[in-house]
Parts: sequence; C-alpha cells; structure tokens
Amino acid sequence: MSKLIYLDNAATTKTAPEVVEAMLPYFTEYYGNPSSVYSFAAQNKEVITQQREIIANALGAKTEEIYFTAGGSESDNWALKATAEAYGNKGKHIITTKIEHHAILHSAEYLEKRGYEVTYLDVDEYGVVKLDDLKAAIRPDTILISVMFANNEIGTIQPIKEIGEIAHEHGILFHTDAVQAFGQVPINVDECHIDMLSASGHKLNGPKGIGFLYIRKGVKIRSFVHGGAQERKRRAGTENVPGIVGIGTAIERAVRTMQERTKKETEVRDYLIKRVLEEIPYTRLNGHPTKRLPNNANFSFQFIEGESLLIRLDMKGICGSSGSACTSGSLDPSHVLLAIGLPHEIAHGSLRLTLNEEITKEDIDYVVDSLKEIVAYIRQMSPLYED
Amino acid sequence: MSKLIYLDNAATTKTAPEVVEAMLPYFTEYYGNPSSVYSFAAQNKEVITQQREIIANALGAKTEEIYFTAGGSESDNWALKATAEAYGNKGKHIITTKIEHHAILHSAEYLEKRGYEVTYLDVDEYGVVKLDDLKAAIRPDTILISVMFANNEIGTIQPIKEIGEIAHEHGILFHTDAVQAFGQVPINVDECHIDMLSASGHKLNGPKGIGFLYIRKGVKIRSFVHGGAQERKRRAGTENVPGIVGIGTAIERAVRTMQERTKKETEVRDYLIKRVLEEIPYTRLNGHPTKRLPNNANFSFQFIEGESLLIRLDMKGICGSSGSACTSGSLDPSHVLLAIGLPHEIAHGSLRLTLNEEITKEDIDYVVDSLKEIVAYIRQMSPLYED
Amino acid sequence: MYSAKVMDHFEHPRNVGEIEDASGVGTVGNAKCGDIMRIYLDIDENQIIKDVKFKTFGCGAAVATSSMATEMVKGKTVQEAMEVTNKAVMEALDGLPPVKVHCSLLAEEAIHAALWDYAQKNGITIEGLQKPKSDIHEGEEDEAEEY
Amino acid sequence: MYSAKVMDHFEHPRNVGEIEDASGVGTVGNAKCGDIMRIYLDIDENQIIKDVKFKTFGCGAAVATSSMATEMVKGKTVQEAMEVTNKAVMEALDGLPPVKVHCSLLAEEAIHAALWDYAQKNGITIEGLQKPKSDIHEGEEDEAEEY
Ligand SMILES: Cc1ncc(COP(=O)(O)O)c(C=O)c1O
Ligand SMILES: Cc1ncc(COP(=O)(O)O)c(C=O)c1O
Ligand code: FES
Ligand code: FES
Repeated sequence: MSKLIYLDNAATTKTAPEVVEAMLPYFTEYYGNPSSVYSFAAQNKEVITQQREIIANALGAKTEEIYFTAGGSESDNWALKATAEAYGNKGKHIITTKIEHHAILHSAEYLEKRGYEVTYLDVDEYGVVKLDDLKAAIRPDTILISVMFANNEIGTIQPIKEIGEIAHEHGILFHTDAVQAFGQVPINVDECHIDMLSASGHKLNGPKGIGFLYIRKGVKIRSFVHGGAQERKRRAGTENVPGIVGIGTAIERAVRTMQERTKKETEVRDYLIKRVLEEIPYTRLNGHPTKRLPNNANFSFQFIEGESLLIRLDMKGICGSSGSACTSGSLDPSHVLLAIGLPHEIAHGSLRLTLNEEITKEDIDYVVDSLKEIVAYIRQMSPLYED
Repeated sequence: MSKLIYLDNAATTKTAPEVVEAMLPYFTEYYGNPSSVYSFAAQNKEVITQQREIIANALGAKTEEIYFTAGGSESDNWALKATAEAYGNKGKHIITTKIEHHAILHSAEYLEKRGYEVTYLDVDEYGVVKLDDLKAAIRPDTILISVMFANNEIGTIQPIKEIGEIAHEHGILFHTDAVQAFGQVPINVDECHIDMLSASGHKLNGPKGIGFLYIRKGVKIRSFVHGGAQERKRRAGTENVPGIVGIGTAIERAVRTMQERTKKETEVRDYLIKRVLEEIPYTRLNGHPTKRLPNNANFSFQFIEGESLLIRLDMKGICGSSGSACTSGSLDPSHVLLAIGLPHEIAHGSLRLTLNEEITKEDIDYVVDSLKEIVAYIRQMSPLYED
Repeated sequence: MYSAKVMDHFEHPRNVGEIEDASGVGTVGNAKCGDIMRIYLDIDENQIIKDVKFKTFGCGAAVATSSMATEMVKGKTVQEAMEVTNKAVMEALDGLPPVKVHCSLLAEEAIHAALWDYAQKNGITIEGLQKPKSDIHEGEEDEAEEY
Repeated sequence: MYSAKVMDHFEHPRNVGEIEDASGVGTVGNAKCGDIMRIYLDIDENQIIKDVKFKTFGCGAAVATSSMATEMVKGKTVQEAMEVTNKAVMEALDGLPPVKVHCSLLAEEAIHAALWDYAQKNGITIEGLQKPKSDIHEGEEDEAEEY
C-alpha cells in the first residue's frame, strides 16, 4: 500500500528516530548492568539518573520520585494494588471512574475480590467526572482516588486540579493515569496534588515496554514486582537501560515541542471535526468539544458498525480505531462510550482518529473524502439505515 | 580505559548486533499496535507469533504456551503469586530453595505474609538440592514446587528432570527459574515435567526489559498485570514488539550456537579455574565442579573483601562481580554462598567471573595474572591475613 | 487477520440489496451486539432459489459470510440450501479467526430464518428446518446466548 | 560511584602497614560484616602522633577512609586527632555514597580505639574519648547495630 495516514496515535506512536538514536549505544556498547561495581557500567547508572531528572523536571517532581516500570499497565496495577495493600489497615474503599482504562478497572475488580470496595463514578455526556459525585462518594475509609488525566477513547480531559484538591482536603491519596495526557498537556504534580501518576513511553514517541510511576515522597506503597534492589528497592528487575533512555529522550522531546505541536494538532483536528460533522449526516462527536486532548477526535456514525469502517479505511491507507465490540470479538462495545450514554448500536459505529504532528489538512481532506464515501457505502448495505 | 574484558555475563550480556538489527524496523517503521485492525499492524501481529514459535520450539512447547513479560523478575513474580492465588483453595504450601534469585525469594516472602507456608530447601556444599529433602517436604497441601534450573551466582545446575518427576508424581505444579540456564543448556519442558518456566532476554544477548513465562496448557494461573486483552488475556500491556523480536532473535541465535559456544566456553572456563586454583593460595571454587553453567566460575579468596577486589580488577579493565555484602551496602553476604556453607568472612571474598564466547585463553591469562597480583596486594593490607 | 477470500467478499460483497415482494425474508442478530443480518430470497415454484440479496450491519466477517452464503444458496433448491451451514461458509472463505465464528453462524441463521418465512407463507415444511430462535420479527432480545 | 579522591586513596592507599611496638593499636569492625580496620599509632612524649599505619579488610570506602584518616591524624596531637571525625574524613574525600557512610565511621572508631589503647597503657585521659564499643580485643560480636 502506498499511502499511509496513521491516525491511531492514541494506540501507539512511531518511536521518534532521535529516540532510537539515543537508545542504540545502550544495546551493544554500554550494555553493562547498572547495579555493577565496575566503571564500565557507570555510564549506565549515570544516564538513568539523567532520564529521571528529565522526567521529574517535566512534572515538577523530585528525581527520586520517578520509578521506571514496563509500561502504563504495570504502573496502573502497581499504583492501585500496592497502595491498597499498604493502606488496607486504614481503609478499604477506593474511588475511580467508569471510563478508566482496563488496567485500572481490572485492577480495581481484582481488589474487589479481595475485600476492597470500589466506587465507579459516572461521567456526564462529555465524559467529565462530576465533582459533586466525587465528594459524595468519599467515606472515612476511602484510601485512594484514581481518576485518569485524559481519556484514551474520547480524549476528554478531567478537572484534575479540582479532583486533587478534593483528595488533598480529605487526606486521601490521589492517583492519575496520565498515559494519554502526559506529553500532550502540561502537568505539575504539586499544583494538581497528584500523589501518583502513571505514564507509558510508546504513547509519546518513545519505545514500547517502558513506563514510569511517579510516587510522591512519603507515600507508603509496597512493591508490585518483588526481587532485586533496583529502583530504590521498590521495583525489581534489571533496568531496561535502552528503554529508560528512550522514554527520557521522548519526554524531553515531547515537553520541548509541546506548545507548537499541540497548537498545530488542535487546528488540524478541529478542521477534521468540522468537516466530518458538517458533511456526514447522522454523525456525532464524542467527548468534550474543547476540554479534549489536542490530537483526539471521536465520532459515532449511526447505522454503521466500526470494524467494517476500519477495514474500509484501511483499504484507503487510513489507520483508525473503534470502540466497537466487533473489533475485539467481545459482545459489548466500549465501556467509555456506554458511560457517556450512547446506546449500544451507536457505540458500535464509533471511530477514533488520533493525530500526530505530521498530519496535514491535506491528509484530513483525503480522510474526510474517503470517510464520506465509505460511510455512505456501508449505510446502503445496513439493514438499520432504511428503518 | 583501553582494555575491557567483560566477565559478568550472568549480570547481563551485550545485545547481539544481529538482534538490534532485527529490532530496528519495529521502532520507526512497523510501529503499529498489534491489537489494531488495520493491515499496517498485521506485520507486527505476525512477527510476534513467529517469535513465540521460535521460543516454543526451543523448549519443546506449544506456541500458545509462551507469554511475554517485562523480564525474569516479572515472570518469577507472576509464576509464584498468581499460581498461589489460583490454587490457594487446593492448598497453601509452596516448596522452593534457599538459593533462588530474590525475585523468587521475595515473592515467596510476600506470600508467607498472606497465609501461605513456604519450605526453603537446603542445598549441599555444591549448591545442589537434595531430592530426599524435597520428597520429605511434600505435603498434601503443597501446590507448587519452584526450583531454579541453574544458579546465577555459583552456576550449579539442578537435577531438574528428577525434580520434575517428583512434582509430577505428586500432582504438584513445577516452576523453574531458567533465567540463567535457558540458552546455555538444552531444555525440554515435557522431558523435565516443567509446568512453568521463567526466562529473560538480556541474559542471552537479547534486549533488557523483555522476558517470558512458559505456562503449560491447562495450568490455571491468574493474571499478574491486569488490563487489556493482550497475551491471550493473561498479561496486559501494549506488546513490546521490538523487545519481543529481540528476545526471539536472541533465542534463535542462542539455540543455533549453543553446542559450539558452550563447548568453547567450558574449555576456557576450565582453564581459568585450573590456573586460579593452582596459582592463588587459600582459594576455593564455589559451586559444582562439573554440573555447572558452561560460562560460570566462582571463587572465594580468603582474607579478602570482594568490592576491593572488583575495583582493582576494574582498574585493569576486567569486569566481574562478587557476593560480598559490601558491593550492595547490606550487612550479609550472598545468601547463596551462605547456603552452601561458606563462613561470612570467606563469602565476602568471593568473585564471580562469567564468560561469553568471545573470551579467549589469552584474555584468561591476563585475568589470572592480574588476579594474582591484586589478591596478593589486598592480602598484604588485610588485618586477617597474618592472623 | 482475515483470509484473502474473506477480504475479497468484504471488499466486493455479492448480492447486496433487497428484493421487493421476496418469497422469504429473515433478519437475525442484535444491533446491541453490533450485528444484524437480513436475507431476502426469491424462490420459484420448483423451490429453487432464483435470487438472493442481503443487508448486513456488522464486522468484516459478517459482511463476507453474508456475501458468501448468498452466493452459495443461489440457484439451489431450498433443501440444498439447508446444507449451507456456517461451517460450509467458513470453509468456502478459507476460515475465520476464532472470535469471528459467531458471525458465520449468523449467516446460517439468516438463511434459515428466510427459509422459515418462505415455508410459513407457503404452508410447506423443509426437512431439518426449525423455527429460527432469533428472527427479529419475533421477540427481539433472546439471542445473546448463542455466541 | 566513588569520588576521584576516594579512588585515589583506594588505588594508592597511604600508610598501609604495621608499627612494631606501637604506642596504641585499635581494631574495629567485624569480618562477618566484611569490614575490619586496624590502626597503629606511634605517639611521642609530647602526645604528638609521629607515625600511623593501618590494615583494612573491607570495601573501597573502607580502604580510602583508612588511608585518609591516617593522613589526617599524622603529626597531630592526640587531642587534635580527636577532631578527625568520620564527617571530617568524608569531607576530605569529597563525600561517600550513602550506603558507605558506615565505613567512614569505622575509621573514626579505629582511631579512637587506638587512642584508647594508648591512653590505657600510659594511664592518661584524652578529653572526649570514650571506651571504644567495638575494639576487637574486647568482646567481638557486639558492634553490628552501629551501621
Ligand atoms: C536466576 C535469575 N532469576 C531472575 C532474574 C531476574 O531477571 P531480570 O533482571 O531480567 O528481571 C535473574 C537476573 O537478574 C536471575 O539471574
Ligand atoms: C489511559 C491508558 N492507561 C493505560 C494504558 C496502558 O499502557 P500500556 O499499554 O503501555 O501498558 C493505556 C494504553 O494502552 C491507556 O491509554
Ligand atoms: S458482527 Fe460483531 S464480531 Fe462479527
Ligand atoms: S567495608 Fe563493607 S561496605 Fe564498606
């Protein structure tokens, strides 16, 4: 296929060539184990500290508050399960939302089976958590509030600062899954009263298989992966040095380019949204119109099933994703789309397009033109359309 | 430093250039998320299956029995904690050994705090588990036996087949931490009745931050990392495609070169052992004389502390490791050296040298000559030497 | 993910459309689950299926199996059409991914539902044909267990 | 890991050796924990440390602090030698990694133990000097709590 318009940057991103460049020496040249005594490994130890500094700076955090993991899922599992454990004698109630990533939701379910109680907050039609609901859900035995910074499907950005303040006032730990937001919106852990924050390398042009968990100093959290004394004895396993260099370099890059990049993306995305809503009937935008990730657009096309749409887009060289159950072979469409109140049949016809800085308006024109044609084609073979 | 003789291949290895080569396209070219619908990601899905096949073939296992993880530590944590959970209603007794890696030992301690009972088997002076002890330790409520294939410090290879048979006869699950052995000795999971096996990429010239857990079909194990439906719903997290390609390529290479490589390493290692024992007084070899990993030599030099030795070797461009407590800043020297019966003061003076295929006898001559000089120098300033 | 045959039938689905005054129409599936399939049969007096059309709301496999199934029953007698099982359709498509097997079941059911409709209208019985569990014309919500 | 100064003193330790008929000898540490330090002092009638030697079984930091500490007390009066604390030694070495601070404590203790030995032998008191807790000549095993 000649043309490739990659509009699935929320699923994963291209590792930036400069990131790969930075990683390369750590495979075959400085391959030593950072825990070693000899000077051959000193460079590795040093470079890990540097990456920690870059990340800490990006968040307004301290160097020793950054703990490397294998990705967003591990960070989320760690944050939930190991704080639940550490604070279990203080209380067994956790508050999260209905629109979290499965790494949070399934960890929460795991805890529910082990005697914890979890409140899953509703969201409004735009996917925003209602602060009053949050306040009402707080109990004396609430030990943790976990609310994602921005949603991976509909891109809605939560009022994290307000949530952090509520948590702080009640002396409750606050974790945020910032896997989608970090690198796209400025984040300061102190301003937002964030105690823990999950992030993943491959969502911001870093490598796959590396992430981190920010843990505020003073938070008693247990280990999730037990073993060696790496990461200040909190996360075992030989350090993934190339991965760490990769995520550090990617974050440095993301922070440096954030303003310009997201400005451009927002403009192109808004152009996309405008054209789609104006030119394709029976279509809605999912997520908040303005409080959304700069690169996220999410539509529902009535009478259409998502996988069919994705495959036809693919035939035109366009990569997107869908909340349809059919893409995953499960019965229920995306829990996020259901949580914002979409009926099942409409949730099935959703399409998420997530941009990167290289996408131009010309690309978007091609995408929208293709989309119009495809949506019309699928609709004419849909038994629902005429109904 | 001009000269570099890297003799710490048990800590980590150089990623083979051909492995890096194989990984590279998956960073910037085929970067798609393997769970996606579009054909751009099909290559990724395909290549992951290929790696699984390579690994399954290497072990005599089935493709769908290989689950990728972030490394040996995660595999060990997963194997212990999640089987304990799944079989907890059958029994709460686990058998392991005193010489396991901390990833096993600390996971076992974690389980002990949660109502499980763990028997830590002693080993003989060579570090070999006594089969009679194992048999005697088995109880009706024993659900899991976890014995490492080969020890990371002293290189001793366990009678895995016999252990597997005992486990099998009693209907008890058998896990082995093969992080050090895989790629160095042939392993067949059926012959050895292995139900679960941990391995790590960076120990066999693959990348850091990737490993796998072999789980025999039919073993009920829970997830350790909860979230998305990756790895047949058993291990969440966007697949580390470059890492998976890296470990697969490395394993293919390790299996292909095993016979020739280990033959050469054994020869060079035996030359090293012979010269050291003959030429340096008050020295002993730790581990089994023959049933040991082909690339492992482990010595204790009386009257000497390990870190000092390592730093002086480093000054000569030689990278080794030690079981001394001083290298880690803890009080107790290696639990493995203590388990084989070394007194503390002798355990402190230990040195592990682990070869790779590039090490020549000439290198070894330089190492032994340096070692003689350094050991003599440190001894003359030791208050213990004259005693 | 999909075989070349599946992709071909998905990309160029055969027999899309409707038949006015069809001899039999069957609609199965459930929009909530993301799949609805409707099949129209035009059957002559010799019980031969002269024409067949379909409309499908569903995934790639659903579209491809609809297309293939309609191709396979066209020109057959109603009795022969009974042999167009989901297995036969899948084989003709060079297989489907395991999670997509239920979509091919839908095609079989849709044909059966259309045949049932035809049989009902004409007061005949077709050997082996049972009342479809999930024709949407009868009670809507009771078919979720199937897959 | 170690500063250049530490590495220098480790690589070229000053004052390694023994002093026969020393005015005071102190041995501290514990071989089980991987560190033993012995300091020999040659003190003249004006209570000036004319010479000092050491022997150390221990890590890089232990060797370097022994070396630096001996340098720092040489030529000093016994009273001045009391000011050579582990902090002073660490500063002179441009710092030590946190896990290695206890090794510098050992150097301070070894000097104190040697001074105590000297004071005992000569029946004098040195201001601020207390009986060393961990001189190996007295009861061997009770010093582990220190670090
Ligand atoms: C025997 C053994 N098990 C487990 C591990 C842990 O592997 P990793 O560091 O890749 O997590 C290691 C290496 O450190 C090892 O030698
Ligand atoms: C919001 C959110 N949290 C967590 C994750 C999991 O991250 P990873 O796949 O890197 O484990 C993702 C991405 O899949 C995500 O979008
Ligand atoms: S129609 Fe939903 S999976 Fe095929
Ligand atoms: S002497 Fe053991 S750590 Fe310094």
